[in-house]
Amino acid sequence: MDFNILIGGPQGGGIDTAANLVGKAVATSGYGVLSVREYHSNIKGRHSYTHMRVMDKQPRSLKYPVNIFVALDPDTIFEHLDDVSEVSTVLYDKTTEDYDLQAARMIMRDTSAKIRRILTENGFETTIRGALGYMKKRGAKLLPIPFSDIATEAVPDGTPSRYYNTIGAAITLAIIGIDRKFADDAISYIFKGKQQVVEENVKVVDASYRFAEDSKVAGKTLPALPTPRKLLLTGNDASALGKLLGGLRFQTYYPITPASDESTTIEEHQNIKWIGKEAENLRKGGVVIVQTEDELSAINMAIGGALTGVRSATATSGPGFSLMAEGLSFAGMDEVPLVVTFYERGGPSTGLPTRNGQSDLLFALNAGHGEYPRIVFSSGTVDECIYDAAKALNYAAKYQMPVIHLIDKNLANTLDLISKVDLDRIKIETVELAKEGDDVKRYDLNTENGVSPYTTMGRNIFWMTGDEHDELGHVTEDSDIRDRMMEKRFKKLETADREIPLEEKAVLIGEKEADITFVTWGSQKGPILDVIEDLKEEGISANLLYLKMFSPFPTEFVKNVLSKASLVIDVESNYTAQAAQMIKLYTGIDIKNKILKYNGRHMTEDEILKSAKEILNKESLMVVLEDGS
Amino acid sequence: MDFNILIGGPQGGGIDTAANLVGKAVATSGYGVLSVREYHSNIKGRHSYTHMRVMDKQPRSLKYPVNIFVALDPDTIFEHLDDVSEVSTVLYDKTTEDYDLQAARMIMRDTSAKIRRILTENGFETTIRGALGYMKKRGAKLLPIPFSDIATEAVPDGTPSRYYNTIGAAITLAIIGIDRKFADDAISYIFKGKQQVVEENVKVVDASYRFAEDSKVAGKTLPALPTPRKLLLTGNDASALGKLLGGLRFQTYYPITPASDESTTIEEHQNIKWIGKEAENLRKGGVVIVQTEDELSAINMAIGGALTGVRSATATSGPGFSLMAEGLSFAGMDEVPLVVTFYERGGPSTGLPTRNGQSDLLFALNAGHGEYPRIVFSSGTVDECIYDAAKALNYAAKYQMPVIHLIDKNLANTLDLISKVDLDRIKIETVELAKEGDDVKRYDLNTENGVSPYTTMGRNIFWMTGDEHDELGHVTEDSDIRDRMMEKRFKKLETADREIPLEEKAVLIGEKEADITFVTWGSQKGPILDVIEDLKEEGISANLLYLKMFSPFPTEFVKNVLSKASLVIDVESNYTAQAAQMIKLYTGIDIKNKILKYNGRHMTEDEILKSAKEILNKESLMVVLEDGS
Amino acid sequence: MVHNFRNDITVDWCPGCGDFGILTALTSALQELNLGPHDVAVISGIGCSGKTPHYVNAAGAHTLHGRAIPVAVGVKLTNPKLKVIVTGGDGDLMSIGAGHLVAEGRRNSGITVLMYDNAVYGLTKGQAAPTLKLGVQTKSLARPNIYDAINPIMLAISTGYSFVARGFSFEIAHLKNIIKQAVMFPGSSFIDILQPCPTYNNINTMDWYKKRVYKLDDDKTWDPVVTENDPKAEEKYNRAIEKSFEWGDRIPIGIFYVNKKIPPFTERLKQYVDNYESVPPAAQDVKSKDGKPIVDPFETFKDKIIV
Amino acid sequence: MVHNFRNDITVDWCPGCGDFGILTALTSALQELNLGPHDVAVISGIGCSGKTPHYVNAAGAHTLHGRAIPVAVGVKLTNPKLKVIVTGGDGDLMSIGAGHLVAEGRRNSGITVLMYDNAVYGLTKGQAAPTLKLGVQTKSLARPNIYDAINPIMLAISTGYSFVARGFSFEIAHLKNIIKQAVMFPGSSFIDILQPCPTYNNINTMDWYKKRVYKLDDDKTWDPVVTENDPKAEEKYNRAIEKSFEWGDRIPIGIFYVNKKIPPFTERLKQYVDNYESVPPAAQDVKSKDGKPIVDPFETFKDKIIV
Ligand SMILES: Cc1ncc(C[n+]2csc(CCOP(=O)(O)OP(=O)(O)O)c2C)c(N)n1
Ligand SMILES: Cc1ncc(C[n+]2csc(CCOP(=O)(O)OP(=O)(O)O)c2C)c(N)n1
Ligand code: SF4
Ligand code: SF4
Ligand SMILES: [Mg+2]
Ligand SMILES: [Mg+2]
Repeated sequence: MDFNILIGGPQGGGIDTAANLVGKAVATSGYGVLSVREYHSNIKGRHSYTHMRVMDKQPRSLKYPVNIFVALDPDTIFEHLDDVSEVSTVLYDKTTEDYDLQAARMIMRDTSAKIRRILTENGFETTIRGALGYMKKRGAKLLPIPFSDIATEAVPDGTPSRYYNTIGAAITLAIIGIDRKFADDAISYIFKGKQQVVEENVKVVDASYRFAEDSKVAGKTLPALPTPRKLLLTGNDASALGKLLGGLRFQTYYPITPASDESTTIEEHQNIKWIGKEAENLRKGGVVIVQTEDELSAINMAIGGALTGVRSATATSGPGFSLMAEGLSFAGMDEVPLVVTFYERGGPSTGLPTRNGQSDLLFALNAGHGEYPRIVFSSGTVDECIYDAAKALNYAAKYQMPVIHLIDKNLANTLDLISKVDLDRIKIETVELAKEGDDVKRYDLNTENGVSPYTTMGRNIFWMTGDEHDELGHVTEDSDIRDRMMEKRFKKLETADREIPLEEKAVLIGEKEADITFVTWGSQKGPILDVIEDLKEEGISANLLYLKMFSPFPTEFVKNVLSKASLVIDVESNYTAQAAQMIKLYTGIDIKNKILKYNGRHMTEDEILKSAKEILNKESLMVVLEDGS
Repeated sequence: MDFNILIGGPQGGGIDTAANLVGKAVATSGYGVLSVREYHSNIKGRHSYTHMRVMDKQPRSLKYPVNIFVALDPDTIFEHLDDVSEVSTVLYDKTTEDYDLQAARMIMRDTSAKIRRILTENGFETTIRGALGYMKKRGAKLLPIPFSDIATEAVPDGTPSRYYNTIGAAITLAIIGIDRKFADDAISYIFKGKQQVVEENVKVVDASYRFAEDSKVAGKTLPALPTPRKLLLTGNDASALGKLLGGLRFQTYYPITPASDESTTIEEHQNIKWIGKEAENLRKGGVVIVQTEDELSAINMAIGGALTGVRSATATSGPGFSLMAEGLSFAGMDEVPLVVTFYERGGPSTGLPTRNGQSDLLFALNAGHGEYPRIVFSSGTVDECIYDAAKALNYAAKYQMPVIHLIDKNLANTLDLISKVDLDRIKIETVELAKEGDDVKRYDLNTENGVSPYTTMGRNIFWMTGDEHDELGHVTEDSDIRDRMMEKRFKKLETADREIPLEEKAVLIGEKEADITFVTWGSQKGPILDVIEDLKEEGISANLLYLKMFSPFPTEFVKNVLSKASLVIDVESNYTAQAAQMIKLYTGIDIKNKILKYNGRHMTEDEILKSAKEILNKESLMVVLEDGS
Repeated sequence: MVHNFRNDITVDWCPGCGDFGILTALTSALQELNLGPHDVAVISGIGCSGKTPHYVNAAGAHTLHGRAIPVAVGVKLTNPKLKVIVTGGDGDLMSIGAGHLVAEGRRNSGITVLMYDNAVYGLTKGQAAPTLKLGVQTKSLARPNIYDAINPIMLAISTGYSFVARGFSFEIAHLKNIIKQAVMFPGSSFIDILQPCPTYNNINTMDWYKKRVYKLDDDKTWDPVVTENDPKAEEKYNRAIEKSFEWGDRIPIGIFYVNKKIPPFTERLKQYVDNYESVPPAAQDVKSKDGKPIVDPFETFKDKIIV
Repeated sequence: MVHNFRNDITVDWCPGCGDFGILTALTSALQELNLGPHDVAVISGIGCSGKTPHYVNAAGAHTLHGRAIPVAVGVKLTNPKLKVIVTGGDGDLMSIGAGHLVAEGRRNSGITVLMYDNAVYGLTKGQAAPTLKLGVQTKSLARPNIYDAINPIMLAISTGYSFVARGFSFEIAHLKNIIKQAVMFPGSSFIDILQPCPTYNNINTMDWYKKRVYKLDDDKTWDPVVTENDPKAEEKYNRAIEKSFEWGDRIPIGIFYVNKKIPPFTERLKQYVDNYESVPPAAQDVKSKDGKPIVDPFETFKDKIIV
């Protein structure tokens, strides 16, 4: 079983609810589901959609063309003309067939022009009818849905359009073959506490399933599989959870897409539930979350939190991170254990604020004036986000330096099922504490590994300054101390490099030897792993050099892997192939073959597969991916 | 003739006046003089000094040990124990011999401990007497100066200590052999408008010269050489001048060392004097300078200025630049012609705010989230600053992108003599203007070179947004337009790379083939050129690959030069050899030999020479320079 | 010919949003002032409010969150003949941009600041903005607002804006009138515009405001204008401050305070910058016909000539 | 044993600088309050004023220009039992840091802000700071100040500080007294401290101030404290504002305004954060004895359990 699904409609039109409904029902019946949300920087009206995949196992990637295409409004059809093919069933509202492209003012002007061109060039009129004709020509099966009738049948006195999302989701579930009772359960879950809404939507589900059966599109009901307890988490949620597990007790933030959902999630769970045995007799309390006046405040307030010994962090995305550069440099200079979760979105500037990007790696590695050590690493799956978020807090504590944890927007907005949170994979690590007493050398130079004993305000007297300082933390301009402090700070990075296990930095996934070696970081991990399987079926062997840490950089390992590889393809969601640049800087190896995408949309299995074959067949050195609406 | 001189005393104690006095008198008598100022981040009391060199020709570098060492206070002697040798004459105040190190509380604790160690280990007491003994042991000639007596003799009712700086400077001039009348002229020049002060100081000069003669240290009076008109400029001044020449009419700034002197200089000269003929019939006016509330405001206000078509800039150093990262990304996205003059000082964080550093190169190259083109280049001498500042404004205008002009603190605070400002080397270049009218495509995609026609507020209707935008400047999330805009913006960088002459990017100075090829950027240029001459005398040939531009990077040229070089030595004032990293990234060439300095003090001819020989003799791959107090 | 200040770009604010009224008031004000297409620049930050410049048929810059004021000041000071209007959110101007708001009071460069006061962060989905009162819980907040509110009128008066007013986005004619006066006023003006956000602010709705707002100048004795040597200057100041606290059953709109005594920054610049009035930076030529510099380096830097 | 809050680090302020008096007032205040060595944290920005923490024998952080307040708030909210004191310059707090100053009024976290008001940027050599009056030319300015001044007392009151006062660095006993009250006050306090800078400010000198300052509480009827249901609340507020404008021949020092009605942020947090009072973040254990997490992931994220 493998269904790729797209559900689209206007922002504010319940797309998320539809996706949740499908996700919940699929998950409870024991199957796997993964989804990504794409939306405009707009509150109401512009086109938004969820791209999902439902499988027997837990999917790792998404794919075009989709099998089930649900258009809750006409714009969705116009926006996705090319996302369907002979494998697709297109669910649309029959009453909108006359709708003209010209009326679709919420479609971006240039997109609209492009749609017009496609339809006209292919001889179709620029209406939904024409668009459906085009889709049909591409092989798609059209399934007109009497949305309004179904809604009215189920809830005679309701506003029909309020149920379109439920109808789309329910018919989707019916096509997949999910037992209706799971759909009903999902409704109760989603609208918990609103009894009337639940009842109405259950009726809508019922009518929708009946419609699917009547139209002969309903799939055979799939057997419910036994399934363990699962969490449905986004990358944002997973990072929030990992932070709590890792001991975070103070987080500051200023609202920004796609970062603030993490902080909101922490806030909603700030009053932690404890593991009875382990937590017994410990001093426990809630997490403090502060919405600050801006990101300058956010980073500096988090630094303040770290000074009292609290595991502190902030989360932001590009524009906010730019404002944090000065604070980061201070944290580097003053050896403050600080975590910044950096959600990358499409830049530069405000850019594509709700779209994907991996264009902040070099900035993260170099942000802030002057030279200071930092740890920069990234996650590639929702599951990784949990453990990485906890690790970030450890790194900060152990090496007393700022840690930047990169999560791309695509991952932040990916909904994944997590069945196991393995607490044995998390150990909360700290460093030696200075002796209590009056004058401690917070910056003791007499260390093997560069890490001086730690202490906190409220415990010891010590000083700090962003100026160069002596061991006590007082300003110094002595040239020798200056040199030794610089050396001490950088020694910590060597220590980190030595101590952090290789698998937390880079992993070679798959066979040691292969026809193609992919290199990537972040959310392309899943799709590439699927591409590797696809290639295998075609008799092509491939493996993946999956990079996680960029500072300290696993130079030897990467050099080793790449110097033995036959064909290396770098896959990134940016314009300048930033990870490849780092590889070149550290290893001297210049990766010529690249698959890049910078239009802000998520990478899919199919487009990577196609491009990899193009490169393998020497049709191209570099492919720029353009899919996604 | 070649005198290296050090004049030291407390901050606020007239060191600058002493340096000016020497400089002015030397310059007017037709000789060359160069000086650098070193000072603490403190207003009054801590140690500060000027390192100068006087030659027949214009010096390019400074050197230790100094020939004339002038201590206006005891701290100066303690601070510079090792900067003298048998070539030195030490001028000091006889009455301070009993002064104990312990009383010198303005010396940084660690420095004090180091001085104590040196004196004690060498068997001297920790007083000025002991310190002088140590200096004598190093071969220095001691010249006790009865500062107070000379002052009282000249100005019986004055406060003696107010004249110590004049005494020190005047005796220095006498030793060099500068005709007294030039010293008198210098006094009139420096204290212009304060008749009584002039008279008193002239008397002090007279008494000092007499003292020098009586003590038999006065040199033979040097003949006055004919000399053209000259400007005495710091790097700050030169950049200010270059900006005015290049058409700057709006500058914003927030006070910060060592950048704000540039803005102050512009402000003092904001009412420009015009070249009669060229400027006739043109619309002319003064320059607007604004001290803003912070650097966020400074960069954004400068952007605002650029939007009305005015050549606009801001100037800052590390901490301020960190705050500008977001604005820079906006300027990159919106193709704003903006110049940021980035004065590098010792980082990270507040770091060594009044000391030298070249540790912001990678940050300048990567500051701001997302990917956008920028020009990053640097100057190495005061003279270059003039033309480069003017060029920066051209680059910004021609390629419609932010331009970062790097000047290190050492250069900013170097006083140099400039005899010629060659206006023929400056051409003010602009780009095509959009037609007047209502809707212009400010971001016209239909260009060969990526540069769309320019226009300004008050002239056309057009829009701008930090979001990705269409040709009119309206927000778009269309994925194709997005791709084309990214490509267009980066195409400008290719255009710049093609059009900017190689000599503005990198120059190979000296023989094509040499035993040593130095690589450097910024203010080490002068010292290295002198080192090359020194080496030549010892039969070692050397040349210099002098880098000016890092984005776009002159890859082919650098690769070409370095791949043919025998022994390459990278010389930089930072910890991580940032220019060498860029060379590796672009050319793949890994420079193993390095001379680095990160203690914040200026590099001198002697220490580079010594280290280069060490490397040549294979005693070391990397030398960290530690000179300077 | 009268220039039409509305263009035909799709407006993507939510149905019922107060921003529409502000847009109408602004564009009709500019039109009624008979301003030409090249007399105006509209500068915004980021937020729903920040989209405004795109909908106005004049040069417009949609800049960074919080930074509209500095950009606007740069435009104004280099080309002082332009009418420069800032359209910003309450988060944009009073949270992340508060430092600039304060500084601009001191500077008083002659820009017009329209603050879209919806008490929430619209574009990021309804977090509390600085005008939301302590303890109030709008619908997207997980808990009641934990911050106290700023009194924008008082902040503007106390930091030095010389024209301070409040409008309501559903009193378009009244708001338009205020905007007209503000735009023509030489000093910097600040207008707090009550702007219902039907999507996220379910407390301060259109109806809520409609029941409460009243016009200051309904009271015929209301005179907010302070002139040179005005004996009532202090009284007017204090009264404006006092009025600014009126909130609850009755909410005053109209002009709170106008200070004609204080010269704007552009006036102050004239004293120091040659030809600033007649040839401001934007009107200057910076090169000769053949592209050469026109600045005499030695004459201009005369004080640096050492020989 | 009484803790000595002065240490023996070399102070490198200029002779005659007002900062010395502030340092003495601060350290004696802490001493007289009988605070222990681990009860206090002193946080500063950058400037001459910013050097203060190094001279105080307590945990101290000399942070970034303009950012002392956010750092201090981070310290305070994670460890609310600490007395957290900000020592900042007028440029630091009211120019580059103005946004945080305003926000902290709204937040009212319970920190004490001492503003060293010398009307210049000391450490960068005497540029105009936000308290320098329009048209005044101190000795290092090339021309008279082109900016208008901020009224710090009014700004602090209007943005929500619940304890607002002014001291004079050469009235050490008086200043010490104010600091003692401010430090013990639960809400955030702001003290504008008139601080002569003999090096750069030749206008507002020690003598200039000595001739002008007078104490508010010399007037026995002066009562700046507003309590719950205080019928005179409004009057006291207005009077404080009015007083804040007195400048010239007579300059009031003392406590302008104290608001006991408004709960500090730390109080507000108690409503939402488990055990915030008894076990604030700084007092928490975050791991079991063997270093394992103590958070139950499924129970804590119960709402995200889908199966
Ligand atoms: C530096 C930075 N931080 C955060 C954001 C995210 N952001 C976009 S709009 C907005 C707030 C909008 O609220 P407001 O200013 O009140 O405008 P409104 O949408 O209510 O009109 C925020 C925080 C950003 N764009 N830039
Ligand atoms: C981001 C940043 N910008 C500028 C500076 C330079 N700087 C150091 S101190 C200072 C101003 C000091 O003035 P004030 O805050 O009034 O303190 P004072 O020295 O008068 O006590 C400035 C602008 C800096 N350190 N950081
Ligand atoms: S979110 Fe609120 S402010 Fe934004 S457009 Fe919608 S209604 Fe208007
Ligand atoms: S410059 Fe002014 S404020 Fe700074 S230490 Fe000197 S006198 Fe004090
Ligand atoms: Mg708002
Ligand atoms: Mg100050």
